[in-house]
Amino acid sequence: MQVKEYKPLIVAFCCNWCSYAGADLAGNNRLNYPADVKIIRVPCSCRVNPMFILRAFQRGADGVILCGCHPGDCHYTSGNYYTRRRMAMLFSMLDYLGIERERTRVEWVSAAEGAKFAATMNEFVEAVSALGENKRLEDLRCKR
Amino acid sequence: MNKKDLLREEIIRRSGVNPKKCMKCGKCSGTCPAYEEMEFHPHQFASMIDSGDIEPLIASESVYKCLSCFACVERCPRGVEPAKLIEAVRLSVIREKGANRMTANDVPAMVDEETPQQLLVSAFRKYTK
Amino acid sequence: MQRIGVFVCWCGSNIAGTVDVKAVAEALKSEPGVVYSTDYQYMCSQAGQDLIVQAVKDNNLTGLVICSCSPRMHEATFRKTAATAGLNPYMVEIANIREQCSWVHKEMPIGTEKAIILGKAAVAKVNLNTPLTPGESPVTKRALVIGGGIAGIQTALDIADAGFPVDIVETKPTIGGKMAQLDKTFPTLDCAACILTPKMVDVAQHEKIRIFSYSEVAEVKGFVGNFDVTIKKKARFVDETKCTGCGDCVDKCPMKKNPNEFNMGMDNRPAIYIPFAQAVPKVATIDAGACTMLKKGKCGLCSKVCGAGAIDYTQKDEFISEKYGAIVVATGFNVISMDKFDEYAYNQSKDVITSLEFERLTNAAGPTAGKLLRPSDGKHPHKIVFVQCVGSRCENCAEKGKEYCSKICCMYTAKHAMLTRDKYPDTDVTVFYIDVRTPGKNFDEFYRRAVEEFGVKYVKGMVGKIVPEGEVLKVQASDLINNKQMHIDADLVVLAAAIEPDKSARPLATMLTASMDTNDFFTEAHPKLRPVESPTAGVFLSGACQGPKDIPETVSQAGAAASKVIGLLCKDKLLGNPCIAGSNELMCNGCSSCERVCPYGAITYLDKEFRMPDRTTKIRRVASVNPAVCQGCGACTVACPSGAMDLRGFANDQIMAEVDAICK
Amino acid sequence: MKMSYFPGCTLKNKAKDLDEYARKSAEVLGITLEEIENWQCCGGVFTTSKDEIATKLSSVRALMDAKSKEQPLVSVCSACHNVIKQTNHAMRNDSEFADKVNRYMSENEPYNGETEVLHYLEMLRDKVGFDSLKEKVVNPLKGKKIGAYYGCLLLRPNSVMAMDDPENPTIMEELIKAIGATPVVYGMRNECCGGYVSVESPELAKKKSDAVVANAKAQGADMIITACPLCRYNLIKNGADIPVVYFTELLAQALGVKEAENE
Repeated sequence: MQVKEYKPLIVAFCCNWCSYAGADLAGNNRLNYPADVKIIRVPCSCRVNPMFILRAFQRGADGVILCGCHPGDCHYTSGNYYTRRRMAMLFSMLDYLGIERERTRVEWVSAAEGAKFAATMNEFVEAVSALGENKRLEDLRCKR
Repeated sequence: MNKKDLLREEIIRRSGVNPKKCMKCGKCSGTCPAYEEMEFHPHQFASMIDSGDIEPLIASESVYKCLSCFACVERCPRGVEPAKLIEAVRLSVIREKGANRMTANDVPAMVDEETPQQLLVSAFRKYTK
Repeated sequence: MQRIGVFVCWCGSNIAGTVDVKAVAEALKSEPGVVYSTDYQYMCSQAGQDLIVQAVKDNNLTGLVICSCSPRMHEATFRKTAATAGLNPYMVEIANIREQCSWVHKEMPIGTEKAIILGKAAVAKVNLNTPLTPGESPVTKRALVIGGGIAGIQTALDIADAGFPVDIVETKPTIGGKMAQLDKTFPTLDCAACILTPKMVDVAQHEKIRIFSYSEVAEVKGFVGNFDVTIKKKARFVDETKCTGCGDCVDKCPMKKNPNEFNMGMDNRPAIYIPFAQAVPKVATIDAGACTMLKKGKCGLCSKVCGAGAIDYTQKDEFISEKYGAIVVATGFNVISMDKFDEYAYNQSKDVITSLEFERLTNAAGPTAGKLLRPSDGKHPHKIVFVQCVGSRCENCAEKGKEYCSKICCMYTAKHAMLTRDKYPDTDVTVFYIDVRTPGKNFDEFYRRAVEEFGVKYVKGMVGKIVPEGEVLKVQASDLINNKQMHIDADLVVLAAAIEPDKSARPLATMLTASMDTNDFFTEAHPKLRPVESPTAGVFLSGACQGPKDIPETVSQAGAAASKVIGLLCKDKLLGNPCIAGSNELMCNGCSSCERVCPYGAITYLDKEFRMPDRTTKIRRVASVNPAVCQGCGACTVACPSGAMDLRGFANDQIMAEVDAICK
Repeated sequence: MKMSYFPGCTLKNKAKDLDEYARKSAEVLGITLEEIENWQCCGGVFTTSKDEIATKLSSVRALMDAKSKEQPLVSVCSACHNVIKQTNHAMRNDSEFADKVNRYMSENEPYNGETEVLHYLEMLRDKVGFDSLKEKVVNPLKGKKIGAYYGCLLLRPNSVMAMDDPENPTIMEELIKAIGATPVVYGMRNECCGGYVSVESPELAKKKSDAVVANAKAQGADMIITACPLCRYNLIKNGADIPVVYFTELLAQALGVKEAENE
């Protein structure tokens, strides 16, 4: 039997103005991070409905990271403050459900922080890999 | 943590004052009524405690000159409360064994016909442990 | 069902080096909706774009997925390509397989696998794309400037010079603001009136500018390009169109003992008054609280002496409605109250004054005709102490002072000290400072001149207590450099009081849905890149309402605000961003959650009539998004508990489809 | 109306007048001051140090006593008032301190600063009202120019004492007006008299006291009133050449309870 190396599945939501640009900068500078990270572009981190994160877990994602502008730098002035509050609530709910705290994360990455983006992704993938597969929230009916 | 840092921590904890908030404007020393009698002045207490340079303060008579009138506390634009720092240093001194500034034997010399009890009580609280 | 074309770009070897582009094109062929898939060396080149246009025509494509570089790079390019091919530009999605794939991964199999997944996500999204059209709204080609100080004056002149009509609303009887009260201006020492009053005259004579003096903004409705504003013209009991400003009424008025606001209350004015000689408009105003005719119906002298018949005791507040395309806030600042700083004895002695009062004392048009005399006894002061940072940089005294640096005090104090020493060399001048902050062109040189050439004594330290005793002010202060306490018997003490935004700013901000910081300064749309715009579209900021500023800074910001306004008013129509929120009225339960989180005030609630299944009608309260105001952040979509609110271009089902595609 | 009353050590000894006139005047104004039983000395100064518990317990006992009677706690002496109010503030706002104290006291019900602490002057202003006080004045002190001397204990720290504007207080000036005299505002009225340092360095205390008296006189006062026995002692001992009296004495005089005493 062939043992397949475990590769976590990571969904990253990035706001268009800071973090998505930060991810682009990481690319421009050829800063490597694992291919397990797949980025979804949203206008603002506050566009991310906690439902999207739950959906990702349900569909088998092992980790979800949400990146936005630094507090005070939001393109829409206050969007990331909403994000911070909403995610604090979601995290406590995930905690309650027994989903490891390390599987979800909010990070502030500016358009100038390509290096931070890459470092954050490396670190996050490592942390999620250490936890192994997400089985608690995965809906096996969705598995193909 | 070395002894110097420990003392600094102790003073900060006891006084409840964060000397880092000081912006070095000198208003405390501008308002202090006991300034002329003090070797180290209120703004120096804030600055020296912050840098951990506390031994000279302990060795100084300045801690006994503070009137605890709280003018510096009231007027500090940054809420640093220098009088509380001075009190914390004074307690470091008088809490040492045998370091009471005043004893009951000193009382008769201090009292006159009109001396209010309040004076003796306050002085004892300030100068003895 | 969409007919999707997938176009995989090599970007030379940039993508093709670590991604097997042919394999990607091949893999995406079998995705739902994909009817055509190809790869090409440079998709953004003319040849590449032609290839796309041709493919759309040949295959009747309805949606495009471009697997290429970042959408931040070429999304606009490919949207134009789509438009050329006759598609809606918003039927294009980009899969970023360069910056976020080929450039960050080294091995071909890994890069290829990820590129395919990113492509699948884009395909899944395009399947749900709908054509979007940006909304259009007309622009009313008129601007409103709120506040008639130097900031408002400059903005109004610049806008009017570009040919657009401008209205200035000023709450005082005259425009001119704080600058009109100043004597000289740093660092060049030209007289404020000499440079300001010509501008005031320009405003008065400009055919494109209307001045609503003694007026306030009462109501603001509408949005960028289409503001409906109600202006309250307060009754001044003088007909502006008749008054010639001759001043006969002012001379005859018997009620002479009212504190003169223009001179900071240091002398008196009659109940009917013209604030100062160069006032614009030069029209008298009756102070209703002081006039016996208005209070008791007795007197009427001003009416009798007025040759123009301009006095009208029956005048009422008047409300004027006008439409504007843009609004500029220029409400300025005031000095804070010194009531809570009585260690400096401001309330105990007339000889402790603020710097603004000092300006009036040295101004030739002021209460002492420019002679520096003590307010208490009219004697010439020989020892003057200046205290800096009074109420500025206060951390623990929110109810007393301000946490910020007021920015202008260091320079005007240096100016006051220098001018005093220049005019009265026998005067001893001491300035107590915490820091001297002089970042500005020729500012530090100016301060050093005050010290080195004019002999102003600068002491690093702070005044702790001032005690008036007899004729002198006993000043007790610290000298930190010499480590001593100073005792000065001063004749006059000048306090550099902190400045704060005008009190009218907060209610105005509420009317405009413009945001403010905790100090009531207006917030800019971006602190670096959009410093003269408010986050609320169509509202611009000029002068000290946005933060403490000196005159040169205020004038440059005023000009910048004007250029932004001109840029807006030049347009006949505003094209919006089509990726905005929209509410499904059938699902909306009228809870207001979205309204509360919207940073732009773009959401309002309407009572709308709905037909029910049983053929009755019912009125329900539903959310309505103003497309001209919404910026498309999506905060409302998450706040909405019923899922009625969605964001076009980033819809719930589109993002979920991407999530699903990635997690497959 | 009944209120709990904490006289303090000095009022029972050197400042008996302060005590007596205070009680009698209060009676005239419809307030009975009930002395706390077995009160203990406040300690004279409030130790700001966070690790001092024992020195604050006497105040806590008095405060608890007043709480059990559901009465405000009134004191006249500035020092007592300062210590009690600061202790009460700490009991209310410093949970760590309150917790330690409550464990030590081991009463059934913990004390968390519920008692209202009033200085006699605050009682006059907020419970009696200077207007109604004025109506009770039978012997207005016309023509007297009086400088109110606040010192430091009455006003500072304002975040705790919250009695008046600490830099421009008016409460004693209002009292002076109410009893028919003319208040003299002078800058030194909220500066220190030298306090307890008069045992450590009498010269310093003399300088401070002299400056206060000189300033009051220069601004036109022919009399100084105070609420603090130590202030009064320092001013007089250092040679004040105008009368320095307790405010309650003048109050009693104006209300006619002092004369009755003399006759």
